[in-house]
Amino acid sequence: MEELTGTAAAAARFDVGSGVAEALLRQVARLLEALARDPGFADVIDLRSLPMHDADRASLRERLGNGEIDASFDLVGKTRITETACAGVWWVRHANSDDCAVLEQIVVARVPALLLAHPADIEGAARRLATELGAPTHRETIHD
Amino acid sequence: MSAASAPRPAFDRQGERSDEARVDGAMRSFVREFGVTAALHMESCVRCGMCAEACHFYVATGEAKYTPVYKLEPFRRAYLREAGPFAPLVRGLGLVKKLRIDELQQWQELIYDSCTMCGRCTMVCPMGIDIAELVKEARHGMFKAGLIPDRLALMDRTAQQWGSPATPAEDLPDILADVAKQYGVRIPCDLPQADILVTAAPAELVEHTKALADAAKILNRIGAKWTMHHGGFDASNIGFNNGDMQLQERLTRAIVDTALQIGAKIVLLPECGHAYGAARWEAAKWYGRALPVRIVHMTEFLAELIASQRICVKKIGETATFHDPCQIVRRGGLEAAPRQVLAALGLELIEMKDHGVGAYCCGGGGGVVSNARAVPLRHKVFEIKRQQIEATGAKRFVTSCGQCHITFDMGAKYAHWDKKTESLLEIVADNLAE
Amino acid sequence: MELLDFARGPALAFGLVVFVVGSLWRLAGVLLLPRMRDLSPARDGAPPAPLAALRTVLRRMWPRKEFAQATLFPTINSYVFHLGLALVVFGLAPHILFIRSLTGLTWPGLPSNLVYGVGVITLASLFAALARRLGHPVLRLLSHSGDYVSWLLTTLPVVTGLLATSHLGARYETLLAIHILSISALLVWFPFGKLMHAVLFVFSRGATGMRFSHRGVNV
Amino acid sequence: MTETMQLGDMLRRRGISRRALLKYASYMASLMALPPSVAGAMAEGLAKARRQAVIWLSFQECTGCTESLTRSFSPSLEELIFDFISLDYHHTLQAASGEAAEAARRQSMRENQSKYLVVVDGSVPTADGGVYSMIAGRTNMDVLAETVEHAAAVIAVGTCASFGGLPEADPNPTGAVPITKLVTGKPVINIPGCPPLPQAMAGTLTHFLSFGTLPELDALHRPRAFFGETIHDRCYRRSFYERGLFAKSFDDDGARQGWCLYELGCKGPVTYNACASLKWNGAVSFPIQSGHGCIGCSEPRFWDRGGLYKPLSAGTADVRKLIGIAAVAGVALGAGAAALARQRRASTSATEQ
Repeated sequence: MEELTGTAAAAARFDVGSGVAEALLRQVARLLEALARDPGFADVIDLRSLPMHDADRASLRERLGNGEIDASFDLVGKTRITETACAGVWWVRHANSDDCAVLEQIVVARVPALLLAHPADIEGAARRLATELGAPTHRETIHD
Repeated sequence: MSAASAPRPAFDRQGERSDEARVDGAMRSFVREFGVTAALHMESCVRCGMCAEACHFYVATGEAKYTPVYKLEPFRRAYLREAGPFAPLVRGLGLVKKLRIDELQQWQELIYDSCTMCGRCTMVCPMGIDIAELVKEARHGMFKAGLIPDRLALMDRTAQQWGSPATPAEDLPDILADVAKQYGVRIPCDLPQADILVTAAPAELVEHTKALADAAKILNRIGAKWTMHHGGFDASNIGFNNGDMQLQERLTRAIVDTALQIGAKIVLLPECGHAYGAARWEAAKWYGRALPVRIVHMTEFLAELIASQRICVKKIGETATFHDPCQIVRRGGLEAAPRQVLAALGLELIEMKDHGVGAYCCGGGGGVVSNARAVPLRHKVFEIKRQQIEATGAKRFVTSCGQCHITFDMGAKYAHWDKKTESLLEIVADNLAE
Repeated sequence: MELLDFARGPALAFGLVVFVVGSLWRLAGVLLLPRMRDLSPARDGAPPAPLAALRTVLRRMWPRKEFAQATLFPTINSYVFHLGLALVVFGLAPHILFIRSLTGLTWPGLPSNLVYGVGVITLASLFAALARRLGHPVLRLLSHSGDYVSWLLTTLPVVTGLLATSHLGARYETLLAIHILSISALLVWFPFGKLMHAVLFVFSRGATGMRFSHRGVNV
Repeated sequence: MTETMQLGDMLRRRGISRRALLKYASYMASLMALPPSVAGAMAEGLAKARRQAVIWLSFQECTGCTESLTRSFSPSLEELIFDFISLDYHHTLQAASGEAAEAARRQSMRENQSKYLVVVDGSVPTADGGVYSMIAGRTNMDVLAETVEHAAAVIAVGTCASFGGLPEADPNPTGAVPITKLVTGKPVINIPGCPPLPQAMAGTLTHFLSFGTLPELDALHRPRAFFGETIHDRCYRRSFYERGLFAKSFDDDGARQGWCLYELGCKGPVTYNACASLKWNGAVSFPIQSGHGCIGCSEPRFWDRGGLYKPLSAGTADVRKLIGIAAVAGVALGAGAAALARQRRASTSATEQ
C-alpha cells in the first residue's frame, strides 16, 4: 500500500482514535441485554452517519469478531450480513454495484429483516412455481 | 456674625470687556498655541483617567474635577473647532459646541487654583501628553480673556511697572546696600561691566534677603566679577505663571538685554522654579537659537563650583532629605546637581518615597501659593508632602526653590509642623570651608 | 446580493477607503501644522531628538514605579485587551489572509482554538474596561460619546468574530457577514474617534520625549 | 402508458425483490438522516406506490445533472429510482424525438393530470421574450408554464434550475432566471449543485414516492436532509482548521498531509450540501478530499462571489488601486486642513497687533 489516499493518510498520521468505537460497543451491549430480555426486540445502528475514521470502524469490527453465519446477497450490488461473535449482533455491509460500501449497519435482533424472505416475494414465487407445474394456484391450496 | 456678604463668585474678572470679547480673546490665543506638538497631544487623549492618579490635587481631595486633562476641556474644544484636521466639519456640523463665557469662568479655578503646572501628570500619561505645558498654554488664553485670579492680576500689573511683583527697580540699590550692611558682604549693583549678571527671586528682595547675602558671599569667594542690575534683577517672571506672554517677554528681555549691556556671559538665576522655566527654556522664544548668554540656575552653579573645587564646603555629618522643585528637576533636568552638593556637604541623603523626577509637588508652584482663593486646597495637598518628609525621619529638610520654601513655611505654620525648611544655597554659604 | 457578498465586497471596500482617507487626513492635518521648535540650548549630553523620542515611546509602555500601584488595573487590563486584540487580529489564519489580500505580507498563524480562547479573554477585558469607564468617577467625568462608540466598535468585531467561529445564533455566512460588517464599521469610525491613538501615540510620546530629553530628563 | 399495477409487483417482475427494495429503502433512509426503523415503512410505501410519471424538461443546461443522475458509466443504487418512475419525456434518454417526443409529453400530462412530477434541469432565459432557448419552436418559458400547470410538484435539479447557475452569472446575456422565479402556486423543490448529488435527487424522489409528501425544505426550498449542514460542518479536515494547520499552496507539505484548504479559497464554510458526508462517485471522494477547496457550486451566484481561490476572509473587491487614490486624497485633505488652520492662526495674530 504505497501512497495512502487522502483520508487514510490523514487518519494514519493523526490517528485520533476518537473513542467512538468504544461508545458504540457500550450501546450494542445495552441493546443485546434488551434482546436477551425480549426475543422480539430489534434495533439498528447506522454507522454511515457517525463521524468515524476508517480506523475506528475497523477496530469496532475486530472487537465484535465473527459468528457462524456469513450471508452474502446480490441485490443491485453486493450486501453481506455477518453474524458477530455475540449471538444476536449482526454486521450488515451494503455495497454498490462497484462494491463500494455505501452503508454499514449493526443490527441487534434474532435475525436481520433482510434475511427473511418477504411474504410478497413468497407469494410471487408460489404463483410462479404453480403455473410452472400447471397446478391451480388457488390460495387455499397453498395453506392446507 | 457679620452679614453674610454675597457669596464671592468662584472666578475673578479683569477689565470691563464684554463676554463675547473675552471669549474671542481666549479663542484667538488658544488658536495660536496649536503647533504640531500641542495638536498631537490634543488628538491623543484616550480619557483613561490615569493622570488623576498622579495629580496631588486629585490624590488629596479625591474630587474628579481636578483630573489634569479635564482642565484642558475648553482648550481641547477650541482645538477641535479651530485647528484640528476636521475643524471645518466640526464647525460646519456643530459637532463641538462653541466655548461659552460661563465655561471659561468655571474653568478659571481648575486652570489656576488647582494646577501648579508641576508636570507630574505628564510623567504618567500613557499617550505621553505634556498636560502641564498645555495648561500653561491655556493660561495664555485665560489671560487674554481677562479671567485670571485677581491676586495674580495685581502682581502682573505691578510687575509691568516695577519689573518685579514686589520691588520697584529704583529701590534695588538701597535694598542691596541695606542687605550688604546687614550681612557684611559686598553686593555690587549696576556695575557697567561684569561677567555674571545675578538675578533674585521676589521674596529675596523683601524678607529672605539672607539668600542675596549668601549668593554674594559665594560669588565674592570665587572672585567672580558680578553685579546685580536694576535693569533686570527679578528672574521669577510672573508672566510665565499668569499666562501673560507680553510680560514674560519683557521680563526675559530685561534680564538678557541687561546682561548684554554689561557684557555678562552668564546670567545666574536665583533658587526659583519658574525663573528656570521662563529664562532657561523659553528665552529662546524671543532670541532664537543664538541665545547670547548662558542661563545658569543657582543649584547647578553651586554643583559646578564644588565639582571644579572653586569652593569647598565643610562636612556636616547629619541626615537630610531633599524636595525636588518641579520646574528645576522634573521639568528642568537638574536632578543630579542638588544631590552632588548635598553629598559634598556630607549630608546623608534619605530620599522621600516619591523623589527626583517623580517627586510630589509642594503644592504652591504656578502661582497657587500667591492665589489667596486656593489656600484651603493647598493646605490639603500639602499634607501629602509633609507625610513623605516625616516618613524619611531625616533631621534636616532642604530644597532649592524660593517658591517651595514659602509654600513649606506657610504649610508648616498651618499644620503646626515644626520642620524647618532650609535652602541649599544657605547651607552651602554657611558651611564654606576656609 | 447576499449579505455576505455585500459585506465582503462593497462594505469592506468602503470601510477600507474611508479608513485610509480619514487616517491620512487626520495625520497629515496634524503633522503639517506649524512646528514650534525649542531653540534653547540643549542640556549637554542630551541624545539626538529621534533617539530620545524612540526611547520615550518605549519607556512609556509601562508606568513609572511611582504610579504603577495606583494605575495597576487600567495598565494591566489595557495590556490584556490590547495584546489580546493583536494576537487575535494577527494570529488567526483567516485574518492573516485578509491582511495578505491587502498587503501581500503573510506569516504563520496560531492554532485557531488558541486564538478563540484569547478572544474570549479579550472580550472579558473589554467589558472590564467599560465597567471601569462607567463606574470610576474620573472616567465618568472625562468620557464622552466618542469613547463609548470607540468601545462598541472595538468590541463588536470581537463578539461577532467569536459567534462566527462558534457558529452560534445564525447560519455561518450570516455570522461571517455580520462580523465583516462590524469590521467595516470599525474601519469607518477609526480615523474620527480616539482609536487613532493607535497611530498618534508614537508622535505624542515622541514629542514629549524630545522636549524633556532636550532638558536632560528621561520621561 | 399509465401503470395501474403497484410498483412492488412491477419491480418483482423485473427481478427486483422486496429484499432489494428494503436494502434500497434503508440506504435512502440513512441518506435522508431518517431513523433506520423508517426503512421498513419506506420499502412498503414504495411497494404499494403507483408508478410515478415524471416529465423531465431540459432548458439552458449542460446535461451534467442528467449525467450525474444516470451515471452512465456504472449502474448504481441511485439508478434504481429510474425503475420506480416512468420517465415520459427526456431529450437525452428517450427514444422518440421531434413531434413524437412532444406528443408523448402531452399525453403523459393528460393521463396523469395533477399527479405527474416535473423535473426541470437548466435555467430559463427570459431576455427578449425568451428566444435564447426554444424547443420545437416554443420558448422554454411557454413549455415550462404549460407543463407545470397540472403538475403535482416541480423539482429544480442543479444550480442552474435552482438559482440560475452559470447562465445567470454576470453578465447574464440571456436574462436567465431560476425556476422559482417563474413557477408560483406549485410546490417547488430545489436540488442545487453543479452537478447535484445523485443521492439528493434519488432521496427526494423516493421520499415523495414512499410517503407521498415532499421532504422538509429550508428557506431556499432545498431538502434539509441534504442541504441542512455546510460542507465545513461535516468535513473530515475540520480538526486541522481548528488547529490552524492550513495548506499554503496546492502541493506543499501541508496539502500532502491533508491539511485544511481554507487559505486556498475553500468555500466549505458557506456552502450547504452533503458532499462531505455522502461523497461522490459511489462515496469514493469529494473535492476537498481530492485536494481542491469547495467552490460552493450549490449556492446562489457562486460564480460571482469573488475568486474561487480567494479566501473567505479576504474582500472580494480589488481595493488596491482604490486605496492608492484614497491615500492621496487623505493627504491632500490633511494638507488643506493644516493650511486652513495656519491661515486662521495667522489671521488671529494679525488682528492682535
